Amino acid sequence: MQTRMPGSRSTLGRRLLPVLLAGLCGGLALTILSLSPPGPSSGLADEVTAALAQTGVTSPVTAVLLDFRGYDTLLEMAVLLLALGGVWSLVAHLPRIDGRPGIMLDRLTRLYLPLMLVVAGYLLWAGGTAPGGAFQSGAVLGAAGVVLTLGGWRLPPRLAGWPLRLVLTAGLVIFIAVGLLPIGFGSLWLDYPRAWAGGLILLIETTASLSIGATLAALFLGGQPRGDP
Amino acid sequence: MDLSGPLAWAIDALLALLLLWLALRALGSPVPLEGVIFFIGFGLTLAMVWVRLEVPDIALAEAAIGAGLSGALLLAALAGLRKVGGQRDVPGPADPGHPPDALAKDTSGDGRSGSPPAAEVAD
Amino acid sequence: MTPATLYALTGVGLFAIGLYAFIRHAHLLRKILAFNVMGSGVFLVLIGLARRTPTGLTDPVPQAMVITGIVVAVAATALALSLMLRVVATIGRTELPDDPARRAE
Amino acid sequence: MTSTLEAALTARSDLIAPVLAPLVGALLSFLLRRWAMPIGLISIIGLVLAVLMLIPEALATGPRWLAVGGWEAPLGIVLHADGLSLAMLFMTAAVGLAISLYAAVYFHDQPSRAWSFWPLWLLLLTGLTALFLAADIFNLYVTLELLGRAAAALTALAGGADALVGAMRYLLVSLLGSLAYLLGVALLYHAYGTVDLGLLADRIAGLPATWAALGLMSAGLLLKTALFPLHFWLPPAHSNAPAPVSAALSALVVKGSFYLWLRLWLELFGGLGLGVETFLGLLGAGAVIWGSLQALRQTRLKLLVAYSTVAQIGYLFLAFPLALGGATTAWTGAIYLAVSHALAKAAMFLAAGNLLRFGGHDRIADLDRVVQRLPLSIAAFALAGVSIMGLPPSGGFIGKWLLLEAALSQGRWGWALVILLGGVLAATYVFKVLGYAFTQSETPHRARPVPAVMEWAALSLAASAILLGLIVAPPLALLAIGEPFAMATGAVGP
Repeated sequence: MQTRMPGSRSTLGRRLLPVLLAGLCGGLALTILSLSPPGPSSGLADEVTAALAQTGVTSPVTAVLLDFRGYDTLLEMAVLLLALGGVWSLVAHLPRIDGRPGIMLDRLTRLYLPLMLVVAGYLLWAGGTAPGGAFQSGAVLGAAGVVLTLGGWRLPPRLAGWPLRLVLTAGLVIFIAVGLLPIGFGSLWLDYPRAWAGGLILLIETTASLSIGATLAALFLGGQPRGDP
Repeated sequence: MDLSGPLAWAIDALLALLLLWLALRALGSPVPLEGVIFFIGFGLTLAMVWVRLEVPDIALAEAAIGAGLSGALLLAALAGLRKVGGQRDVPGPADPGHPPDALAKDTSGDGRSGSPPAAEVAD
Repeated sequence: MTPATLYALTGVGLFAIGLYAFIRHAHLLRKILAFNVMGSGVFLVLIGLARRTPTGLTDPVPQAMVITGIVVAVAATALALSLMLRVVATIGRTELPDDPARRAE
Repeated sequence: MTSTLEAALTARSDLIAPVLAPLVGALLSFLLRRWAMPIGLISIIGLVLAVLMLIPEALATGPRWLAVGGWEAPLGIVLHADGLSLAMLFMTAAVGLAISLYAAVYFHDQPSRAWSFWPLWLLLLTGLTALFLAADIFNLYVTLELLGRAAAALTALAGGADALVGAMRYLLVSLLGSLAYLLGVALLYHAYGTVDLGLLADRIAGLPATWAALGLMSAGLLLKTALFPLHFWLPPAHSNAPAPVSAALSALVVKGSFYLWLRLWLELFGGLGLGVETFLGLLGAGAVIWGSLQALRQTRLKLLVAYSTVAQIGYLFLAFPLALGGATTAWTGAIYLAVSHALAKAAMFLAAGNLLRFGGHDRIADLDRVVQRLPLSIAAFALAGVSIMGLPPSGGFIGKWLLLEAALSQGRWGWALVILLGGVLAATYVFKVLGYAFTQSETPHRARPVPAVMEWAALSLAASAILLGLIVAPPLALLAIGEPFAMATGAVGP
């Protein structure tokens, strides 16, 4: 991998490409500048603030992620799971890369892991009112999983089968179940009952952050952990 | 944070230039490892830009994922490349290490290929 | 112009740099890096323009889009990287056989 | 929520059912992988029922909306089902059912591949149904991501060098297309303060952001639709994937990005008077001619069928210049053609998969009297060929007839000539295959038995393509729900 790429012959297309891209860049830059002064309709910040009281959370970003545009988030979580399904179908045929941790890494693992779990928990809890939330917390959990993996830790085989897959899918399953709940009460898909909205969103966020963290760590691990099917 | 003073302008201009420079280095480096390392730096700089733009939610996600996890993934993939034999990234006319059929096979589909996909035959 | 607009312009620059590298380089890992840089450029445009609100607060809708976007981008990176490893393990090189960028080299 | 009556009418969430049926199926088949196949079949039947239940009501009361979570646009996401969406959903459900039955047998003896196949395939269907129902350009981006990645991962499932290389290029192209589209979404959002299609349609104007978004989104989507000359990635990916995946890619996945482009055109860009219709039509004509000629040159059956897809995509873009004169027949023709092509092309790929399984290869010249050995598959190929050529009676004929009518009524002979020429070329490549199917070959086949389900799945799809040429009024009535094609033509006038 350390070899250098051979020098390239220049062709017409090769010479045209920078010109074309410079044109694209210039055009887009002018577009941005034309948008720069706030127009009559500059975003939805006011609408979000106005409707925030009805959502059960006070952080506008969390409200958008899980209430106003919760359906997007649900599908994005499906995209995340899909990537893992794709990776698992691909790497079954690859040589496994097993890590042998050094002492340094082992110590770091012991030091940082509890810290990361605390941070993940805090981010989740804070998400309702301040910056933080399911995705950030899940990201930290995923990073903790990566650190664990680098430290040589592997999921015990008896947990690597359906229990792992249960954790991976739990976020989506709970999200869909909570989304279907209002239909039973004559309301709409994903229209959480106002009285419970805060609690339901926290429930979705907790399972989502677990699932997101597990999925991200599993993506890093690559090959499917061996276990009973 | 004041986003309009001359000092703030200087910081922002510097960060923007740094971002562009790191991107150029990450993508321009012919050595993949170097590219990946510059890319991790790019992710960290981007997290700082998000802080400057006062979007802490994104800064958190970027630092954990954009720089941390992506970097780990890329480094692991580099290790994987060494393992599966991607060292031959300079195409040579004679390449004895691997079966030639995979390369001779016509994937562009202009009609010279006579062989069916391997897996379909296998099943 | 505000610093936020400056970052939006930087985003456009990153998109173009990434696109150039994506087309120009045949090495699959460099293509994947280029995709990530392009994605960051798009995110910068989304957020850079989101500060033009009357109150000065950043519009939360693009923020939500970018947060999910970052997670989805890392998933794409992981999928592309493992597909790349399979391709390299099978054909023995890090470029696609009929990549125009490779043909010209 | 103004009146209780309105609340009773809008508080119905069955519009989400076509998305949830495959999504829940995907989760369960991922979780309980031993039962992945039965779960997959149950959820595809659920999808078919969910779509069928939407249609009668829509025919009676018109298009449907659903404000997800009770949040109206611009804050929330709105789902929308008009005739165009329902036709596409129906196509997805019908073709998806046949492909699922085929795949159940195809992957039966390879459990590890079946475990991978079912969740990915059900997520692909989720992406498609969510795409056809969405009326929000950011939500459409998410569905596009779901669709593109599922398609690339499924292509790689075949595992050979060609398939992996095809899948890699497919994934890269798909990611690139999505990013270009997303940058367009970013510009439109910041220019007009909403990502809702309906609100954007009201607010859109000739701002620079509109032009930039149009350029980015059309580049991304036409790349994903594989419109000539951006089709380079399609033949290797479509021809090297496993047979059921090839069928899904050619029949359904390219239609997803085409539908999205058409929707954006009808709602946003078509009314701006850009004058790019002729350009799109010329690209379409190029695709028809070039794709057909390339198909003729192929020696492998699946590559021939894949190039035929390149040509058939071209037809869909001929509608853009033809609709310019205000004729909605051109759009109706294009959609009729798209649905017929989905049925016929899926049939062709499944039949080709049968031949490949039977003989161990798909070299056209070495097809050894397969007409006697696999009569049902050859019949499926021939019937599908009738629709692809555009001979009566077939859905392909009706679609081309509507396009021709639009061309001739405006005296635009050039486009009519392209439509006819494409039909002649299609006839040539279909008969080339059939000719070899009847003759003896020097190299005998391996002659591996092909399960009956796999033959009948192909044949029933082909028969449906023919049926679309016999039963014409109901599909046309379905397409007319909510007048999906009225906006662009209405806005073109002075």
